[in-house]
Amino acid sequence: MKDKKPKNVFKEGAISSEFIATSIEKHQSKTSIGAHNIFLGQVRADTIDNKTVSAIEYTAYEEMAIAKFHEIREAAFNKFDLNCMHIYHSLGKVNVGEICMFVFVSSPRRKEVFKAIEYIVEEIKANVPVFGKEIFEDETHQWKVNS
Amino acid sequence: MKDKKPKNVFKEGAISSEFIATSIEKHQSKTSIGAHNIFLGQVRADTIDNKTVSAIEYTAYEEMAIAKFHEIREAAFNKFDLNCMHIYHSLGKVNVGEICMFVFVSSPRRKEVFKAIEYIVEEIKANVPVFGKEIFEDETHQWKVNS
Amino acid sequence: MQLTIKYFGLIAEITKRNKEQFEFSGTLINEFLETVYLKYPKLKETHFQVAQNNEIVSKETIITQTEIALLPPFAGG
Amino acid sequence: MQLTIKYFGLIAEITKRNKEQFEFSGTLINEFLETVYLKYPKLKETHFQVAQNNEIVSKETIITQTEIALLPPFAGG
Repeated sequence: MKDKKPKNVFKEGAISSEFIATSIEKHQSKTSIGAHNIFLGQVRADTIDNKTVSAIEYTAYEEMAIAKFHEIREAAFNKFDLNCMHIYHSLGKVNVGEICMFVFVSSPRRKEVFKAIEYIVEEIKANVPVFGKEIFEDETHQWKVNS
Repeated sequence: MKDKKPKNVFKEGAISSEFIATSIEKHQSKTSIGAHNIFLGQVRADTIDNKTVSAIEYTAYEEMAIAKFHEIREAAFNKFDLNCMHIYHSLGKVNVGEICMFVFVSSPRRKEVFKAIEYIVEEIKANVPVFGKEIFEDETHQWKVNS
Repeated sequence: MQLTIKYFGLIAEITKRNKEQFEFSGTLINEFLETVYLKYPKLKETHFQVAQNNEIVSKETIITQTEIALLPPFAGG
Repeated sequence: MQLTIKYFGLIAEITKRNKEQFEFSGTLINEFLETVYLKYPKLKETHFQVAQNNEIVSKETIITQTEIALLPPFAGG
């Protein structure tokens, strides 16, 4: 289901497992799909200089981010044989152990979903202006940088 | 969470989205995880000689299949830096649009989950003795062969 | 010796059973299959692999177990 | 011309605001940044990229829009 209008992929706070389940369920009527691949980013309790991350607070240059998500979406539909593609990213505070990104691709055949999911996730990491403030348990913070 | 005892990965009938959601939720207490990757196999309504598949009935040489799933699991833990890995496969009848396989890997880092999920799914397709009877809408059938 | 042979999928459809026992006094998988083909000539034209001790084995393998399985193409996932 | 400049993440922390307006009569991003550095010298030692019209642009780019954004390293996903 390809569409041309940029979607807002941002969601306030963590992405719940119920939301993911509902999204999976919606695809059961699409009977030309044979394979789904789902990537989930989860906030890690990293320890830096003896301080442990308790949450990440996400912000974005939303206008540019939405344009970039749209470009990535269009490029992925052109490169891979996909039935559908969904991308969601959190804004605001996401606690450790919670889901901050949900990428979902579906195709008639499995080979396509493996290539597509990696492409999309890497493109998001590299090109979408989302910023993450890692908040430590003692309320201090540092700014996350994607590796 | 590596373990040495072969698990029974088979489930009777389709794998529900609620089951997948519960599985995701259980990982939220594992705060060293940064990335999950989930592969779902969905039964496709293929049309062959004007007849459309309405369900697949899965059977397996269970004893050998469980041994093979265990080997794949051990090999994946050795090859990739994974926190956990879960594999579920349906037995019995799964209707078109329903989920027949659920593979779930988690790692501190995303690069590992992409490699791991593809490795595991390809190994299952090639080496696990599961058989699929594609049942057409007119009640005739043919035997599925993995490509 | 008495061998249990298991059939799956298309193979079980041809043999019309999931398993049965054969009396066998030979050594190799190949020799045993000749006995099976006598009963089910159609299997000769059917593609399958043979498993012994949870492993796919070649037809030149020596039979060491009392259970042998005939496996049609896999369709998991 | 009047330019709106947007700050994000670490950059906004340094400037203590999310956006502001500057009067600017030059041509290139580089020249404009000199004006910004006068107000926020700390930005000189801070890594950021500049976006114009939703694209990352080099500092030798001609300013064609009235909105410019200073973006610290990305951390999405």
